[in-house]
Amino acid sequence: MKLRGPPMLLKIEKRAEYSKTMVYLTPIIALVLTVLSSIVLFESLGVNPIEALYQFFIAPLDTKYEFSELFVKATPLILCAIGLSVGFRANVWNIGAEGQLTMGAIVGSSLFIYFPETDSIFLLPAMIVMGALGGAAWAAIPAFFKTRFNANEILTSLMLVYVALLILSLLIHGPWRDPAGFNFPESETFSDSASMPILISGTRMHFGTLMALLAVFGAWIMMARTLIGFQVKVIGEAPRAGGYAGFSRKKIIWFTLLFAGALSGIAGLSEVSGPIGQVVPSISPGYGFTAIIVAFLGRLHPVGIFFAGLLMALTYLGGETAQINLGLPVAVTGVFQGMVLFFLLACDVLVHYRFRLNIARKVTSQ
Amino acid sequence: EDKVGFIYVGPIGDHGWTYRHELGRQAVQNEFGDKVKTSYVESVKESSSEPVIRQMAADGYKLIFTTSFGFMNPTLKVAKQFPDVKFEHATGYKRADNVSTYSARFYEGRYVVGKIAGKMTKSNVIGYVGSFPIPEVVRGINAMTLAARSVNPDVTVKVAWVNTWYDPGKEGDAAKALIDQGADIILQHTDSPAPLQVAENRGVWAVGQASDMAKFAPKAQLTAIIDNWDGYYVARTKAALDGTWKSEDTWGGLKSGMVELAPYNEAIPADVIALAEETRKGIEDGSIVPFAGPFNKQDGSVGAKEGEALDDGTLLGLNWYVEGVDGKLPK
Amino acid sequence: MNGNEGGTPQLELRGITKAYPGCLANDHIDLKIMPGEIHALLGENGAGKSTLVKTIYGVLQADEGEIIWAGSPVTIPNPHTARKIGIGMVFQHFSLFEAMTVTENIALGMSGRQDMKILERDIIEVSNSYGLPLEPNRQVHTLSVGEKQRIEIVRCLLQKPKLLIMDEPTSVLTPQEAEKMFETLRRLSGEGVSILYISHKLDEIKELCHKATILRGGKYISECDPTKETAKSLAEMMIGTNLRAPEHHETANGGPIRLKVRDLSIDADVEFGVNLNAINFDVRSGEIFGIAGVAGNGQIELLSALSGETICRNPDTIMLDGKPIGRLGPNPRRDLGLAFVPEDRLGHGSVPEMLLTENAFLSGYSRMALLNGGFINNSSTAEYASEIVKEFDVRTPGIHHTASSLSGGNLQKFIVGREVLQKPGILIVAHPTWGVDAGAAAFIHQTLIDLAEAGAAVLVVSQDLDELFAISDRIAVIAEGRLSVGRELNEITIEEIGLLMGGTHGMGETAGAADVA
Amino acid sequence: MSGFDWVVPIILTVITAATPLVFAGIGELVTEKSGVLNLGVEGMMLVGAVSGFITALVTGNYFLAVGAAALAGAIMAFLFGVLTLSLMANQVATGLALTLFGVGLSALMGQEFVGEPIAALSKLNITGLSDLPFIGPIIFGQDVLVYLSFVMVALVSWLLYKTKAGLILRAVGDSHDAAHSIGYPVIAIRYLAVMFGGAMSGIGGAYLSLAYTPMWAENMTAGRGWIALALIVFATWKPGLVLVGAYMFGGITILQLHAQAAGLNVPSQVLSMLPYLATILVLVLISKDESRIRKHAPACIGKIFHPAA
Ligand SMILES: Nc1ncnc2c1ncn2[C@@H]1O[C@H](COP(=O)(O)OP(=O)(O)OP(=O)(O)O)[C@@H](O)[C@H]1O
Ligand SMILES: Nc1ncnc2c1ncn2[C@@H]1O[C@H](COP(=O)(O)OP(=O)(O)OP(=O)(O)O)[C@@H](O)[C@H]1O
Ligand SMILES: [Mg+2]
Ligand SMILES: [Mg+2]
Repeated sequence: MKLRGPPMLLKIEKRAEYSKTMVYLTPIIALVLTVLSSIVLFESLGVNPIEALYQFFIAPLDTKYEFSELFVKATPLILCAIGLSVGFRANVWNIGAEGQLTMGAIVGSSLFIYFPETDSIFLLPAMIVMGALGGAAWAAIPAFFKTRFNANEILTSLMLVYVALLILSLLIHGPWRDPAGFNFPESETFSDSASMPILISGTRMHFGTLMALLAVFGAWIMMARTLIGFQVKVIGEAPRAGGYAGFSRKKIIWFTLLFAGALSGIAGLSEVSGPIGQVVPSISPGYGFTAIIVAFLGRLHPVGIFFAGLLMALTYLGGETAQINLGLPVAVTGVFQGMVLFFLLACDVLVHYRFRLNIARKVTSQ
Repeated sequence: EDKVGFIYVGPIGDHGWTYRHELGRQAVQNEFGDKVKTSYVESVKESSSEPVIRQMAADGYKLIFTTSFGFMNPTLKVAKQFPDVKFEHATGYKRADNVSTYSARFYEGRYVVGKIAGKMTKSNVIGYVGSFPIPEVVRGINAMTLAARSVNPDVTVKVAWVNTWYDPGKEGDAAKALIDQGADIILQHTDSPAPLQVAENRGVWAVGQASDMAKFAPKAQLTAIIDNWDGYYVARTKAALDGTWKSEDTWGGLKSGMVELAPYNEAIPADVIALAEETRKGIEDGSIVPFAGPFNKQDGSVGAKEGEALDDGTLLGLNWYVEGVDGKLPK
Repeated sequence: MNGNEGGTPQLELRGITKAYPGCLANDHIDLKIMPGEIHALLGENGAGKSTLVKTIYGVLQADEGEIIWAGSPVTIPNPHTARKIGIGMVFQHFSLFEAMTVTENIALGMSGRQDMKILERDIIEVSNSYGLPLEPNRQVHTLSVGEKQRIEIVRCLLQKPKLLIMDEPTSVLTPQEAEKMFETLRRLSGEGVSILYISHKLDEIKELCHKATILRGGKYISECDPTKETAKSLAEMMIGTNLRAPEHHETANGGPIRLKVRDLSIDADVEFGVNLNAINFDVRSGEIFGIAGVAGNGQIELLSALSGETICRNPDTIMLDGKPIGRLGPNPRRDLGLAFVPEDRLGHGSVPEMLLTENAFLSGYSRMALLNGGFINNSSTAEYASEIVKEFDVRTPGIHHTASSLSGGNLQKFIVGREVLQKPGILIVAHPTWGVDAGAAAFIHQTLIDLAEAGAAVLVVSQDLDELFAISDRIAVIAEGRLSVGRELNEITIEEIGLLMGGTHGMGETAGAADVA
Repeated sequence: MSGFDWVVPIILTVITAATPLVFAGIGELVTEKSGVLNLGVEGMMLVGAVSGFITALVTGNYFLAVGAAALAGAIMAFLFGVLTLSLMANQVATGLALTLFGVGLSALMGQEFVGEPIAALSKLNITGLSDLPFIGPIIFGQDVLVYLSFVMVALVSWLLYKTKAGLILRAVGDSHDAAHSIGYPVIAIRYLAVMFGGAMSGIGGAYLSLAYTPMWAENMTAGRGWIALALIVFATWKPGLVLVGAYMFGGITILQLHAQAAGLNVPSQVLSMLPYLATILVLVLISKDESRIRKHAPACIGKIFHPAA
């Protein structure tokens, strides 16, 4: 009788140390897999796959303007995802960035709405600060409920998204309407001093993108080199060890939620005083939720999030381009995006694990 | 080959607003065949519409229809950068040399429906499922109420706002709540046929929205107010191709065919149908003006005096209820 | 019973080999256990003992080799099969479900369906008859480590196994409990049950086992009769070198009081936690003060009150070098010179998935000045970690490996080293050598003694009485949240302490404030 | 109208509003109890909704339709399982990607079927019983899926707390390492739990497209999957409370519409906030008892399991 291993041919084995090569290689493997299966997907939809892939990945970037749009789209995603990722590292499951973004936009714009005549260079900075405060205040609610009443932040932060959207609706269908706007649900368009400066003329790339880059860089330093970043990681990995080291879990819950709220709030404010230019009933097409994917796709690392944000933005832009030029319905974008994400997530396994064929194993017989 | 583009706010599968614009696009494609290429982008959120519009403009599209109020400022911004491209913005009020606006006087249809509803209701309660409290929707509620009360002064109108254009479940629930509160006719200014299905189920009347929804409520649908953009889209495309396109504001109604009524339910008594037809014709020939005085606002103050009517500017920004509507308009 | 040398072995292993990525944990290991034999498996931390027994129990699959059960070759693909053929196992790391009751946990470890009512009765019966009391309806997370271990043992006993594997079962039992368990094991052995027994307590092995197999570095080294060996010779076979017993230092009663605890009472904040009741004691400079006690008698609460993870109501309750610290958190206390080695190495004393450098930073950043204007000073942190690894002989491929990659003994050395290198005025250590092999244990003991001799006060909380007697100057016993008066080593015997631990009252008086002052 | 007549229709409405939440919630509860967090509920519901609708339209057989919805949901969940259980991908991200994918896939599948009406799933009609005042329509006048939703809650409750299989499932969610070391096939059990969750989400979606509003329209779940997910947290992972939560949420949603229709002088947005605010409030009130949450919340939720051998 022989002793044998489990009857699996392919074994997944944990690597002793994660593979640095695979960190960079997996996105490429995922891309190859995407291309291969796109051929199947698009062929079956009767679309030339090469053409489709071109429309998804290349066409959206072929002019300076379009390239800048990538950053415009990625800016709120990156801002929110950076904030969320810090919380996720600490096991704080804030999924309400969309609400915090909305609140940031509301509170930040209130300065312009109530003082539209202001023509000060301090208006925009003040709005940004207010936006950050608004987002942070909204995130403070789950933080308070969690630290004080032990209420799960997943639920509270999610529910508050809907509440924030309704508050926006209340304001924009009521007191915040443009007095000259025939009671349509839109605010006055922002004055120049309330608008984000444009970074490259002729494009819509705005100051918010710089803030996103700053957030990436700042979060990177914070997580890698500062005590608070270290505390976040310890509380996330082993809360008791955190207690042992004298780190307060409650403080970290507050910190991560406020941090994410502030960044999401800035994202919201940058949208209204940047590309949108006024308060409208729907400020975000779901950036706060998509940012959750971005955060994980970036492996919760600021630099990873930066690239993940760009990639995610690209698939949205590509979807629009493919609609215009190939008549592919938006549904295909969803399927395609899902597929790209599946491959990226699946290939991540290679960073920490390796596949091994099980057949080559020698067995002794009696 | 000239290119004509359409930007939609919802999915073409919404069976409501966007679906009707998509039919309009198809009409253009059928009309001009190989001469034009039409494309669309669906589910474009207002806040991120500018680059989509811009992309079409940059791609050499000759004419671009942007079919949601929220696309107004983005359209104007892009139009400024592409003076050679012609834009058509639906339901807005800002124009430019290369930006026309167009909308439909759906309230005319609702006025006709109001006459039917006023006659048909037994409970004297009409339910109205509202999406968002914007002038467009408020116009519809008011027109319907004025008409219903002109034939039946006892009518009151109850409104339930669902704060969404499109959530079949919630729209249906709102219809149920209205029926439970005594409404025996359901109107809606949301996009799905769910309220009609509820009406069918509960044995009350209802009025279709955007499309003929009789399939969903063969017994309950009294008629439907149909958005029909086909003619307008074909005409504007033709003008753009001819070089006769000019920036203008079009507010089409029953007369222009932009607003149509679906075939009347057979269960409606002949005299009521006659009344409805009479109203429709009156509106078409101008002898009947829905918002003609005298009528009061909800708070009892004068809405319009005898011999006067609300002008288009007032209608555009309408933000008060007329007498007969229950509840307060959210502000 | 162990006389049937010529019969069929209950279990025979031939050439069992098991490799983990980057580590050959078992390298062609042979083993034979006769029916009724109590067979010890000895080896240093990481020698491959657990790996081998997990293979027998079907948790792991060997890469090579054969298992022969009662004369016929078998494949054991999973624990269900193992249980079905009559193998039971008590795990070193508990395989328990924290959110479930004792009964549910036991049901899960048994094959087939169980009637919960009948099972509950059986549990009470078996646990009483073997002296391992359990409350069937308690939730596991409310239990002490010792009680958790009892669940594992009872779970096995209920299945009436032919081979019982015990991976370090006594490390958390009182001497009396351990003795009681030995009786049980001898009884089982008399009934023909084979027992494969893993322990680092060599005296225990000598007392209990008929045979011993020694592993080193994953390889089979030898088989011997432990009754004919000394603990020292066994240890040397395991390590392959000579072992030096810790040198007991001069009793240093004369030193000044560094830690003073007065009337420390704390209500447990978790369900089934133990309330501390007016605890009083002093620890002087230069002495090692031992607190003995069965797990779950208030040690957790006491330790967390001392470390600052629980804050006292009154600052004067705990005085460190004359300063009231009762209301300070762990960091300010550490700054004042109080260092702490918790019981649980992985997850409390260290962050398992963080690197050794980061784990060095964890408790050392303030005293070792590893922060530079709010930023982590990577080079001095790495220096500090390297120093720990070097000074304390931590076996690791490097400081940029995770804590979880270290074996238990090595991680313990790292944590003790991390605290000792901070030159604490007082070091509080919980279970310093739990599950640590003899070599590492000796090293840690010596370290504690050296620290005390250098003038620090050392407080050791342990339930290993051999350990406490080997290193302490004075010993007190904690039972049900009360602490007895500390006694000089020569005033008290192991038996007396054991009885106190078992909760026999009247033997010793609880220490009042007056007794220690 | 006399006495309590007005209550009955409200209750009937609440039942239909709550039923899809009950299905999706109870399925996801089983998934989470096994230690897996699948945030793809919305996507699975949509694919279930469209599959059920197409089957009903093509075959006219509603049992087949419900079966197809369950199968479709389970297939989606299987996909999730392959990624998260076999390939150990991050569960949160995979779940969100599954929702993106499901929204797109359902729209693609349903393209041809927009605007096609079907008959609503028929309601039980027992002569005599269903006509009883008050309880008649409520207890004896529902469609079969409403009864099934109650049966599922009871079944899951019984399974989890009264059977060995349920004990094993909870054990796997509590500590996958311990479960593995005493010999339970953790991955296989989780696959089953995840697919059960998918099947239930599928049926929840089909309830919308077959009974609630019998039609197919893109994105017709309109966020109900998210509410279902939130309800599980709200219910502190107890099956009975999922039911309570779904009915509370549905109830407040309906009542606020009634309040509006009755002309209550409060902005509709404020009324629309009520279900969300009430859910938070109740969660806060019940969360103080930490030990109860600890007892029911699966400790391994969202964590990756990789057997050491
Ligand atoms: N899951 C694993 N992956 C990789 N290596 C492992 C794993 N488990 C154990 N090892 C390694 O295999 C070797 C043998 O480990 P094992 O647990 O069998 O030792 P042991 O003799 O039981 O030690 P101890 O006395 O500390 O319990 C060690 O070097 C250990 O680091
Ligand atoms: N009461 C039960 N109800 C439903 N399924 C059960 C029940 N008990 C066990 N099972 C199923 O059987 C599988 C094996 O469990 P169990 O430990 O009881 O069996 P075993 O030890 O392999 O076999 P045997 O019962 O023959 O000893 C479990 O994964 C579970 O799915
Ligand atoms: Mg071991
Ligand atoms: Mg069994």
